[in-house]
Amino acid sequence: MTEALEKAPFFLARADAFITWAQKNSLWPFGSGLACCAIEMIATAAARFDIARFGMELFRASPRQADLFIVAGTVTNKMAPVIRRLWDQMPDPKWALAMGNCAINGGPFPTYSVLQGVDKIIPVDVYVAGCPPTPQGLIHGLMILQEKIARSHPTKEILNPDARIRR
Amino acid sequence: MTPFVADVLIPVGKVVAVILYPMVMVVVMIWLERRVVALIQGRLGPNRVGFQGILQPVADAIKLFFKENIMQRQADKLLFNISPVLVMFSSLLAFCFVPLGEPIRIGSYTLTLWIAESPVGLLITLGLSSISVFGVIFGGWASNSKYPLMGALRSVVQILSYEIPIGLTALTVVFIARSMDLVEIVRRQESSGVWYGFLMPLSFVVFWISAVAETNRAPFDLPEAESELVAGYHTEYSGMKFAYFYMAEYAHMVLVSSLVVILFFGGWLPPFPGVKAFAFLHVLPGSIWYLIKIMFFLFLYVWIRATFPRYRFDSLIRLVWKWLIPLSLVNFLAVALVRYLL
Amino acid sequence: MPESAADRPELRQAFDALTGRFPDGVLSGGVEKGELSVRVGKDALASVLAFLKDEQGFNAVDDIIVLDNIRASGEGGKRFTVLYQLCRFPDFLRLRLAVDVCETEALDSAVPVYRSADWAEREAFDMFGVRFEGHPGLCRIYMPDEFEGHPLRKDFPLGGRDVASEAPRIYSRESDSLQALERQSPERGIRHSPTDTHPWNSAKGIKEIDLNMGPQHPSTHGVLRLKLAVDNEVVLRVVPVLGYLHRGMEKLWENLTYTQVVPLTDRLDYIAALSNNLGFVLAVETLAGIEVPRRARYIRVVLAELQRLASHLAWLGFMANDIGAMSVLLYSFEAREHVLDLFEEYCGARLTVHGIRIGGVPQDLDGTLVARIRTVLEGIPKHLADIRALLDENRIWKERTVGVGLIGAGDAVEYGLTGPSLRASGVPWDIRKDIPYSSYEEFDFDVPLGRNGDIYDRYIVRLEEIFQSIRIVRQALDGLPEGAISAKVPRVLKVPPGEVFHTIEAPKGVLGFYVKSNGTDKPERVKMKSPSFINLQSLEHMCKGNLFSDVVGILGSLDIVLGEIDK
Amino acid sequence: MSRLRRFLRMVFLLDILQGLRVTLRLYFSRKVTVQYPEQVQEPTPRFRGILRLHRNDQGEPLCVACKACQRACGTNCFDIEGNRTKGAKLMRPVKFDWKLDRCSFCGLCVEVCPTSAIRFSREFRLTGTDKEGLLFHLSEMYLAGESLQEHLCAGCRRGGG
Repeated sequence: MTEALEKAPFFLARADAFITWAQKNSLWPFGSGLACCAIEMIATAAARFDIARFGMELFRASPRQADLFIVAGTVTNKMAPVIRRLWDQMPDPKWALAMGNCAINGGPFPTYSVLQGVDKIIPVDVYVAGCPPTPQGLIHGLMILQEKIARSHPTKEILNPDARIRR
Repeated sequence: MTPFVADVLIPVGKVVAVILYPMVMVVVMIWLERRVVALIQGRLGPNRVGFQGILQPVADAIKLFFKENIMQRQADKLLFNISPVLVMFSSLLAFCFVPLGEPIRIGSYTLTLWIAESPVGLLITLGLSSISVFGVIFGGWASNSKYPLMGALRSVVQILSYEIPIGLTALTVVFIARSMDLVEIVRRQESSGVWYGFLMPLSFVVFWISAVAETNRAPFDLPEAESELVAGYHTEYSGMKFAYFYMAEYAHMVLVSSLVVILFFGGWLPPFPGVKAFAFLHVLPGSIWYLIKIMFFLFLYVWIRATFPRYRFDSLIRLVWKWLIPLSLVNFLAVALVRYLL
Repeated sequence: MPESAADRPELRQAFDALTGRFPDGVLSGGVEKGELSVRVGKDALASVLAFLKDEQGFNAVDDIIVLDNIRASGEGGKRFTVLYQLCRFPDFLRLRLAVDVCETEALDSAVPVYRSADWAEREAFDMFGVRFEGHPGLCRIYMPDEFEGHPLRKDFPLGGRDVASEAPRIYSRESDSLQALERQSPERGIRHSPTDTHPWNSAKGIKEIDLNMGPQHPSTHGVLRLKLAVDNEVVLRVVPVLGYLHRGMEKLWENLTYTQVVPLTDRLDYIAALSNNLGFVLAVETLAGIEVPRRARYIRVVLAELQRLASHLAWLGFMANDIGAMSVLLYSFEAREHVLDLFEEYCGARLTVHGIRIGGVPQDLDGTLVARIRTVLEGIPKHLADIRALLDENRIWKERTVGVGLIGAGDAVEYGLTGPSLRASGVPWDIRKDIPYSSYEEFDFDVPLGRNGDIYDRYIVRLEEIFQSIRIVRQALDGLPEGAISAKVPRVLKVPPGEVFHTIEAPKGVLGFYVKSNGTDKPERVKMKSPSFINLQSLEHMCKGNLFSDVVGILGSLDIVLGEIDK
Repeated sequence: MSRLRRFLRMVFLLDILQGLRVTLRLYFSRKVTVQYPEQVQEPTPRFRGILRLHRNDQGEPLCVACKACQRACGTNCFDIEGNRTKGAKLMRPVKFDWKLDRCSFCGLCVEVCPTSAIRFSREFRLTGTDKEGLLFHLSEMYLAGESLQEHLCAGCRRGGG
């Protein structure tokens, strides 16, 4: 069955387009605010910038229902295991966005307690730089993530579960 | 009309309709809610997917369908799996007894837009809709996690308490209409010329408040209060099972709105059934009027949600036991007395 | 710049009383930069503190600051100096008590005398390893338990000891400060203790359950973790666990020049970034003796009050959202957005503004910007009117807030509460009025007060403060003096040796900066007294016996920001 | 009187109706949303976006590699080396590494620059799909607009996903 399907690239491409269309238009972010960037993340959801237009306003409080982990702020060494655990609790397919310089690389805090880059503990798809990024900058980042999702091949992951491990 | 059409095609069609109708309404309702809440808050809401974002709920559903289903190791597998089904099932089943619109006359044949017209339709509908609380408590308990458990406990206490005023106020309608048949209740409102909501405003207000509470909607959304219990009883649910809970909540709202319209606002009757001057309102078919009224109450749900803070648990219970139940009892006695005297 | 308080006779009186009572305990003392600092012996500390509180009326410990003298003291001296920054209300007399202590010695805890010293002592222990005897639960407050070393000691490297290895050190989940807390003092940790039996427990055999709120929870305002013991919905105990956002700011500051520290203070209380700038800059200016031009002082007032406006609006939104009024969050953020536009116009950033420099302000307020500020100020009351119509009289809002989270005036002072939360309890303490800085004495404004000290009062007080801020900004814009916007400050600012503790009224409460200079361009030690940190200590007092839902509301009403709690 | 009014308020749900009236009015009021990709809220002239190096009107680089910015920076964003070629009047940078992911956008470097070579641009779109794009070398410090986006988000066009 799997082989037969893989020989039908046209069908798979249609299915990919269909699934990614749904996925990119319904990215429910995980409402996890760590520091300064969280305030700008909320401002992005507020009336002026309104990410609800992209269907992203459903900030889920439970990681089980979220698709997108916006790491908004400084990740400390004490918080790192929590972040990792929350990421593990999210169901596949899932995406991570490192918002702000602290999350990307420790930002202005090269200190004993700050994790120098959240990509050391979770795989990050998109890095949005800034300190903090402006709401429009964040929306730009989210759209780049949408483009990235549109280029992905979910059927491959469904047919071949090993592909998921790559993520 | 051939017997095949009458005995096979039409019933099958009705069954399909009864499953499709709530689904379509749920999709519309989710979109409506997100748009209306956004507009109330001065923003736009989903407007990118499809015309004005109408396909947003569809995208959500497809995405949830392709999400991983996480089953925790400590969860009670059976209960964890059946509870979303139970919640969804009870909402959908109740629609069998709720008319979807006015009977349509095709020649000599009358197509009734309900599966079963039961003499105790009201009772069955109320009973079925409250089965969903089992799904909620099973789900909360089976998750084996503290926040879902607290959400489930809250939900049980809340739904059990609010069943009482719902029953008592529904009974006043039954008194006046002398029937528990939902179709019959509408017919009585037609013949008496006045909708029961205007005849018994207190009944309507109490019923509506209790109904909002029973559907776990703001300001009574304690079982899934996001700022307190993370996501309440469905905190641990993901993927399609979560979608079941999510959709069942909206289906329940559609059901309750239909019930309110049937019991208190004349079902598919156009407004002012007795007044000649408003006869032009009859141009629209009854089913459209029915839909308009349901939509109004669904809008009211959203409107209330966007306006008020959330009740606290003790004041929620105080509200029902110290205000709503005494009020509905007094109301019940008054209606019974009037009915007896007339 | 505060008016010179150097000649206040009360300072002399307090010092004389102290030396008269403890001729042996008091080693030295004197008045410097308007502050009385007294060095006492280690053994006399407890009795001196008790004397100061009971007989001299010093009713609050603002902060406990530890200095590491490893470089200065050499062989003979003691390694640490612990400073107790005391304050006397209502005449706002400041006293700094200094005690020298060796690495091996332990000090007497101040907690039996000053309850608000609890967390400050834990912080001193965590950061320096100074031990306090008699503290009810001395354990690390920021760092995880298995963390080795005490980061603020001078011999601890900035990047940490294991910085060489690229792999992050991930601490195990099971062991955290809380367990240490339980080990050391069972009655403070989350354990069922027979003396504290709720009637429900015995009657129905229901055991209380532990509930973890955070560090990831929608309404802990960041990464605060509350460990709750609940009986059904009734909260029996609350233990806040901090440190999930501890970024090592104070260590970092010691490695930066004074100018470079200013932008990093933005990241403390990130909702009111500019107030942090102001607090630090004023402390440095006091120490360096820089006279700020009057126009700059006025512009600072305009900016600081706009920031207060933005902060209170954000608070209002978060608070209402916690209680479930989701639209209010959006409405208040819409209003806040206009204020942020002003900041972007003024200095180019919305949130982390870096809007104040040492010696003055970076930009001038020109006519167009003044006009824009006025327009925005016109609009804010309209937004607030909508919010008030939604909340003020609403029965659900009142049920959730009136009489919930009560704290009386006495308790509030005892716990060291400051800012709007304190004024909601009816205590009229506002640094802007009492120890005016940056020309606040030239403005006419009221200090709104509450009566009962519940959530509703805190809500009303903050709303009223928004209107007072608008008043102050208008006055400052009307009376904007001509002149330079910055004093002459050398590019490499070297501050003469000395120490200062300067406080301002930030939106969250009294924000203090202790700066000690060693004559170079980098501070020897900067310690921040953050209002949220002290205010949060009173959480358990307010929450006990309330319902679980109220914890969310009370936490929201305190207006905490994790950035300045954890530093 | 006020008690009676309060009682009536409560019985007739007047506070509830008042709230509903406010939200209904706002439902029909003007919406403030800026629809980002199509409409852009332009950053203000002083906006602190990404740092850019500038050239003078003759196309000569303004930077003289004095390292003032490197000294002023509190977060170690810069790594600059200069070199004076024989006979040249001014020093020129031969290495100018700038780490976007360390920058705190405080503006201290801009304030100290003697030749106004380094300035804030108004670019707020700073997204990349890998960290490589967040490190800038000398030549890349002059990029702007679309070519800047291409540098930042090199992985975006590369496919994959």
